[in-house]
Amino acid sequence: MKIGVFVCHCGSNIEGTVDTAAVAAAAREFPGVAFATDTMYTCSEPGQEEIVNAIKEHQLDGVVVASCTPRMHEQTFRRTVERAGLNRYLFEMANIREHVSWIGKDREANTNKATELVRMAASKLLHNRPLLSKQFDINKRVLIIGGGVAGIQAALDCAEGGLEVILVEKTTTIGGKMAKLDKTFPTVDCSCCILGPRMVDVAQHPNITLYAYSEIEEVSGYVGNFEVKVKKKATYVDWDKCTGCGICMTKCPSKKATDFFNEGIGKTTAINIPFPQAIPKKAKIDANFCMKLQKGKCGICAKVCPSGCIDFTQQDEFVTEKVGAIVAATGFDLFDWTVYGEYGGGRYPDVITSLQYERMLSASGPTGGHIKRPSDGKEPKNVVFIQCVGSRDKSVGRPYCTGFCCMYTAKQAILTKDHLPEAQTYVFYMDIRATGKNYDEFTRRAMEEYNAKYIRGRVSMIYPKGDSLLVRGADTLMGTQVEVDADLVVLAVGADSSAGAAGLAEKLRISYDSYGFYMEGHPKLKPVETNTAGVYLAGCCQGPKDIPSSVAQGSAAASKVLGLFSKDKLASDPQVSVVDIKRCIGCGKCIKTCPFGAIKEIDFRGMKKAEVIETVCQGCGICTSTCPQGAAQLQHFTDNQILSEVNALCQF
Amino acid sequence: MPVLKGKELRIVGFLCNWCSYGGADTAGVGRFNQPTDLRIIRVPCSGRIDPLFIMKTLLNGADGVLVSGCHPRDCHYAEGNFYARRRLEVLHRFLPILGIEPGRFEYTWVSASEGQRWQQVVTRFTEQIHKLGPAPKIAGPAASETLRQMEAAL
Amino acid sequence: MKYQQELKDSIRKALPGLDVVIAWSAGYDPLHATPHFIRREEDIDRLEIGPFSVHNLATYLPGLRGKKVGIVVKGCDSRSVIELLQENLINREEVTIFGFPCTGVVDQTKIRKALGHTGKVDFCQIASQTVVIGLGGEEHKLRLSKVLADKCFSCQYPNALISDHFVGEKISPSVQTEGDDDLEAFEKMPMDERFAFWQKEMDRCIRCYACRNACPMCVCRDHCLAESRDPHWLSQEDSVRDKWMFQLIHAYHLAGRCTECGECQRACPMDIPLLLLKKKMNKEIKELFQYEAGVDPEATPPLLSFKMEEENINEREW
Amino acid sequence: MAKVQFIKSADVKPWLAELAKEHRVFAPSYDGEALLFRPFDLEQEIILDRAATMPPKKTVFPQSEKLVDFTYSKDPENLSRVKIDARETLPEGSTVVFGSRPCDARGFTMFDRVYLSDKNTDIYYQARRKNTLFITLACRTIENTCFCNWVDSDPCDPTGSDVLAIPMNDGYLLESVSEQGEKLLNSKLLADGSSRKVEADKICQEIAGSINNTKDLSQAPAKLLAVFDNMQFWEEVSAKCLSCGACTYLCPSCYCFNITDETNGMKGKRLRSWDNCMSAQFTMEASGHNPRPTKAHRLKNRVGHKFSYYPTIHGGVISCCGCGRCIKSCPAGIDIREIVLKAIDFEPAAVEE
Amino acid sequence: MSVSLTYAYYPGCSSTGTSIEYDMSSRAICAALDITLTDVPNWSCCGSTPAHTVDHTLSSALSARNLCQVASMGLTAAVTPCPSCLSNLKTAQHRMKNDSFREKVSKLLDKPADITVETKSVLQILVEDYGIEKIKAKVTKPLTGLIVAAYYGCIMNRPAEIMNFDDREHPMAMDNIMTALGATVVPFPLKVECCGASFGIPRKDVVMRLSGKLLDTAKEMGAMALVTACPLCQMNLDMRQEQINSANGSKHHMPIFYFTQLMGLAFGLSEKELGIDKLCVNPRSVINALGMEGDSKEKSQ
Repeated sequence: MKIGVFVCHCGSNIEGTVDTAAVAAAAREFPGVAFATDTMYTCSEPGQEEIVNAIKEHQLDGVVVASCTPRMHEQTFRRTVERAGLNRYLFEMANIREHVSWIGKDREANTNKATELVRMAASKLLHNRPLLSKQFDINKRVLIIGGGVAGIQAALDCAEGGLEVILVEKTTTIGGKMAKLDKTFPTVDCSCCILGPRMVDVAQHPNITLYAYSEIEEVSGYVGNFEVKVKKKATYVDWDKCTGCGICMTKCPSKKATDFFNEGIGKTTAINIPFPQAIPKKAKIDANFCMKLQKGKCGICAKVCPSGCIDFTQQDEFVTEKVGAIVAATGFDLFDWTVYGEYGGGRYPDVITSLQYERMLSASGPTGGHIKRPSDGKEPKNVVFIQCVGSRDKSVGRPYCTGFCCMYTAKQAILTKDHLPEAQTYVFYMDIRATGKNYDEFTRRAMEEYNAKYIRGRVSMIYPKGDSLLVRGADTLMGTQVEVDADLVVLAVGADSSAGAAGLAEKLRISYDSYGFYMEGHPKLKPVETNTAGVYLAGCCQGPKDIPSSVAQGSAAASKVLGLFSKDKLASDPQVSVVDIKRCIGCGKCIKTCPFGAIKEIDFRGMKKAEVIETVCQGCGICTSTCPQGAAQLQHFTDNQILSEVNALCQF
Repeated sequence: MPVLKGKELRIVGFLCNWCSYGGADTAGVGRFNQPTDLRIIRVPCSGRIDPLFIMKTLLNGADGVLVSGCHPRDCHYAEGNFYARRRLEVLHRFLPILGIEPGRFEYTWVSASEGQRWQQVVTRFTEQIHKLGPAPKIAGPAASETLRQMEAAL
Repeated sequence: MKYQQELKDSIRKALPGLDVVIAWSAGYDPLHATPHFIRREEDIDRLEIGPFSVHNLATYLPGLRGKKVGIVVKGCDSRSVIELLQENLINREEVTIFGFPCTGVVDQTKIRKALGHTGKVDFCQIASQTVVIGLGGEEHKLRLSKVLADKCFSCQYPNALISDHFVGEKISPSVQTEGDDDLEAFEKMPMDERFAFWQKEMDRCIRCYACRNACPMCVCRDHCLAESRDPHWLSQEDSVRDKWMFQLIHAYHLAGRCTECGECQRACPMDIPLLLLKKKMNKEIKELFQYEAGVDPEATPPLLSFKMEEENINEREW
Repeated sequence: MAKVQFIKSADVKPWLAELAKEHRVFAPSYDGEALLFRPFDLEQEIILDRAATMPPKKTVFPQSEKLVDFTYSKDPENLSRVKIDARETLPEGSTVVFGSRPCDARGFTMFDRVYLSDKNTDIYYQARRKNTLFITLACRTIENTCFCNWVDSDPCDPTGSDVLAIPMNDGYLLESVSEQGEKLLNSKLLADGSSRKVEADKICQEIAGSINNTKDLSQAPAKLLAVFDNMQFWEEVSAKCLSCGACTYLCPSCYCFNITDETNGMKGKRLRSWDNCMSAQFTMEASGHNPRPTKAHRLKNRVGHKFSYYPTIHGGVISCCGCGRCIKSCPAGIDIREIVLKAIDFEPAAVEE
Repeated sequence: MSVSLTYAYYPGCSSTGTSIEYDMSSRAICAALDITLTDVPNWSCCGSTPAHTVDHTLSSALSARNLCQVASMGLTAAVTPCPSCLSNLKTAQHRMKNDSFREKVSKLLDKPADITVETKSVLQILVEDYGIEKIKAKVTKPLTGLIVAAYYGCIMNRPAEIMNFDDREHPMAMDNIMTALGATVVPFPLKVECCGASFGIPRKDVVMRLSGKLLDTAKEMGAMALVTACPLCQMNLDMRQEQINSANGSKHHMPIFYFTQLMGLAFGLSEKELGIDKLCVNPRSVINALGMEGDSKEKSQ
């Protein structure tokens, strides 16, 4: 093999602490190396041209680039060598930036280390073989998990693009958090009025199949050919017959059911449609509160239902859908703020969350749009908003900024004044983060036109004092302690990853950060992809974000899916395992350990042998490390390839 | 290729591509200074790391071997690190019978976001290996070695 | 051996339906037995079982797939049969298992050590707990317990765990503790001495691979990594590194599969204490996974499975 | 006329120490539980009353030896132009093996006919062979596995040795066999032994009388050829074979080898290492085809080669020296004598009436 | 199943003086509950106020000395009534997790510092090891009608990662005990606020303000008495109550009990052995209201 080695300066990123010329000079002495040089920016257009030219001029049949991490540019350079007529797998990278120049300052040690990394790469390359991918068919249907605004946007865009969409929503209605909001910032227009029509579009779109009150049970397969098992949870109402008339709700005698949609502000009936604009507008029985299901007595809803759709015997149902791509848009949940003992830990009824306040502000909410104290129903005079509850707070394990609380707090301060012109609002804040279009202007308006008193500091304690609550905090600008008598305290509670996010991630085989937010493929360049091909992200499941960003990401995910499906066939990754049929003794250990069921037993001239199903194999290599005689070999990471790296490093 | 005399020991890392290699990248992006001894071999998954690679590396004279994969339940391939955990734990407990300090081999889990953790792991492991010093080396080919010694004596 | 005749009768009855029955017969001198392949009626008479029936005959089973094979097993051998069944390397319906209660087998190395050498043994009589050996005209008396294999002292399975025909009365596991625990003693040695120990021991390895070929669980046989170039794990050099590495490959590939039958060490013409490595591996496997190989044909070896939460693996403090 | 000297038992080690000043000296001593020819060491006990686990084969034919060192070097002007510099690594220095048995020493004569023939000379073998001297000890104890008398030898056979030592009650009578051997017998520790020659001859006769009955193997070459195609015969005799290499590697007359190259970076070496015909790889062809696919084929080759094919082309000399190690060390207790006799006695089933 | 609980008992300096009633009542109720307290032999200061502000190593060494004493008793757990002592013992243990720090301490002690002993407060063993249910079962004279506010002070639960007991902002341990005794517990929002602590000497005004607020709030919440678990808190609220009244113009007459005293009363122990007479603000009216007329001996006094 004739290897070309290109050692990148990356401007001064590498050259600053690595003598790249010395690395290239040392590389010339390595086996197989026929050409070695250092270049300023290997990934740039001229840098890539240099590789192409060198391949042609020196008849190179393998290339090593020593530069940044392969997670950054491996694909780039593979395409480069392909342009020059080489197979893309006859290429190796040595990571001398992230793993060398950026983490050490000793130029001698760095140069030595970089040289060894190049030596390892070249040694491995000597064992590389050209690999060719196979083509396979795609199932051009997409599964979208989560019917919040991001999922709705992704579903509509995909459906408009002509794809069949399966939309799975955990609760009985789509709309997500946005449907619960009264108004949106910074335009203060009605949340439900802008979201409602999109929800109706989902219901009516011929390309969209909606499974509400359903969850993902199991995911198997691979990009282009996923198989998804969906659990349709029992609602005890036959939705094919339910017309959403709501008569059952008016007659249901069990009126103490938890009102999830209204965030527990008020109660609802055991059989219930969460809100008038719900999509689908279907009733569901909350089994925990239904007298019939709990005690076997009642059944009034069944008697009054004009379409006879009540079915107390209904069971969970499973459907299997075949799709080619999956978009996760599972949103967020509010942080459990009751860990803040100093704010009463949930003991004071007049300390509520921002989302509860939204429901209170909403004309369709439980108070009919009137601001009333939960404790006594009185209108509050002094309303205190506390920001960063469960955001930017290491002590509760949430060091990140949720990002949208500053804005909705300003909005709520404004709305408070709209509802109760006599009221005085106070906002305890750490910093104002208003970085969107028209955002800062909006917070200014809250302060200047709506006279919200912004106090920079955290609240250390809330405690009841007579009829009201005493809010004690610091005013860090004044350098004093402040105490405010509050009638109502609204906590701007930060966003947490959605409950169950981790479980779903495991099913989807995607990774998540320590808070449960899904990891994107690359923080800059692959914001909606995941590291699992064919699985994309939209909305807050990837990290807290406001409505426009969620919508944008929904569209972005849809465009990724449409792009993926624009081809008729996909190429399989040839980095799969291959069984050497001569060496295989048919013991089946690989079959037993493969997480993907990608290895099957075959009969070869009367002998049992293992065979890899290329399109199912994901290239993890567990079979290779399991096979005792080394018959199963993961291509591009064979025993000999890894051993050659070991030997390049350690043979004293 | 020799280690930098007096400065470095030979430490080899086997890292899964998805989490730990990314974590090492993240450490690089964060400019988290680390000792320079470690040489990283990238593999797709910790499940790909046959414990025999580690034995081979140690027998070839490495002073330390560090393996890192995704945190349990976070494996890109769902189960790879679960297999790895069992196999590597067995190896870790087996090494002392060979007269190899178990501390010359450690395995851990570092995610792609844990740059700082990676820095700590590398620093701590490198310190641990330096504390242990160079690994005992196996003498060369047996018979010929004996002969060579005898020739030298003659 | 008490039940020898009963066993012969049992085999005689079954032989017509079998291609071959593997047992033992007398070996080249009074101190040795040898595997005995019974194909014809007249072969049965030469069958002998007793303290020299050391060979684990299960080793031959995978090579005889497709044939109807009878096999006589000691308790320990039966664990290898179970392990092979578990790994689908033999078919249960092709194998007829003859079990008998085993009271222990001798360790030739121990006899040799006790007598200096055993080149010219004229006769050997074993009566209850005494072994009388005639050597070059002289008579030597040895306590049986001094020459029994180590594995027999701690044997928990003296009766075949699986059998189609069992002759004689089942006996209970021995509770003797006379065998010395070499592993425990070894683990008290300082690290550098252990390292030096293996260098010295492995130095005399001649790479004959008797250890591997005698091992019933070394099922790769002709495709072993030891002689392969792709993958190329070992060179053919006579170096401790390569020879030792092979033993590590062997030990690791047996992790959770080894039944400690000791054939590796017995087969080694250079008397390298190879079983020590396997004992250590088994000890750790047992501690980690409460697993013992060759007991349950339905079990999965621990390294081919996992639990999301491992009870005994503390997440590394790293 | 051969030189005859006598050495007292107590003087053996000092004498070897003297020899060790000029030669590498190997003598049998224990390594673990194995009795091996190990570099002589005054501290180490030398064991002479029993046969060694392994013959001194490695001294002339190492388990693996480096044939060639090679280095690649590149033309700095054109890196794809690579030069290979290869260097033969011939062994140097002389060796004395003390305490080998007549069968051990005689084993090398089987090598000689192959590696030092008129047609071919193996320079590596030659270099060691001519510089390795054997002080061979006649056997006083005949073991159960011994059968040197079957293969035209005896416990006092000096063939292949340089000095023959006859064990006496108080020491050893040392008789030079070769000229080189004679030179070893000049130490002051030795006394003239001619007076004890008669006594020694008597001992030799006694030994010869105590040996097991001999068998006539003259029919073996032809009889083994006769059963060549009888696979059932070979399958039955090889049934218990485990296909390991213990028999061949411990055999003083097995001389097969394999050659492999090992490269690391720009340097490499060519190795010659023992190979054995019991292994499936032995005749494995690059295509994957194996002309000796089963252990029956392979054992047939081992027995056939020693007792039929080799004698056929080497004037009837059986390529087995009767040391019996293959019997003693076989993990499955295969007895090569039994197989040869079985072949000789084999009567093909009558085909016609 | 009943397992007898045995602890090394570390009284702390104040137990021999200002808070002797806390010590007495703690011993009394533990005896009543079959909890064995064995005094740490030859115990010394925990390294509190004087030492821990000037020298961490010295302060820790003082604590470590006592912990070594505990270890030498062959016991694995030590208990102290005083949260300040506990805080010092635990802080020392926390610091000694650092090897080099521990070496320094060991050097001062001339022997290796113990790191195995577990340290807990009396309150903690009662709720965690003994159990509320079992306490409830021991009540013979329920405190029905008594309305109390439970005041924990600022260091009983904090810093949470060192003290590792109950909720750092809203502890309930004493509340639960009081409820179990039959008393009514009012929500007391300032239960972990500072009483002013050692400022009683250099900055009395601070104590007047902070402790005054505690008394004000307790009264406002409807409490008849405050119950505490800390000698210093108790002292500020009880001994200085008149000073607070005169400084703030308030007219509090609020008994400040140790929770152990109330437990003792509910278990039917004598006021004498609980040191009720050692309290500054006379609790007589409150106790009388419970229908407990007090010890006959005391009556005659």
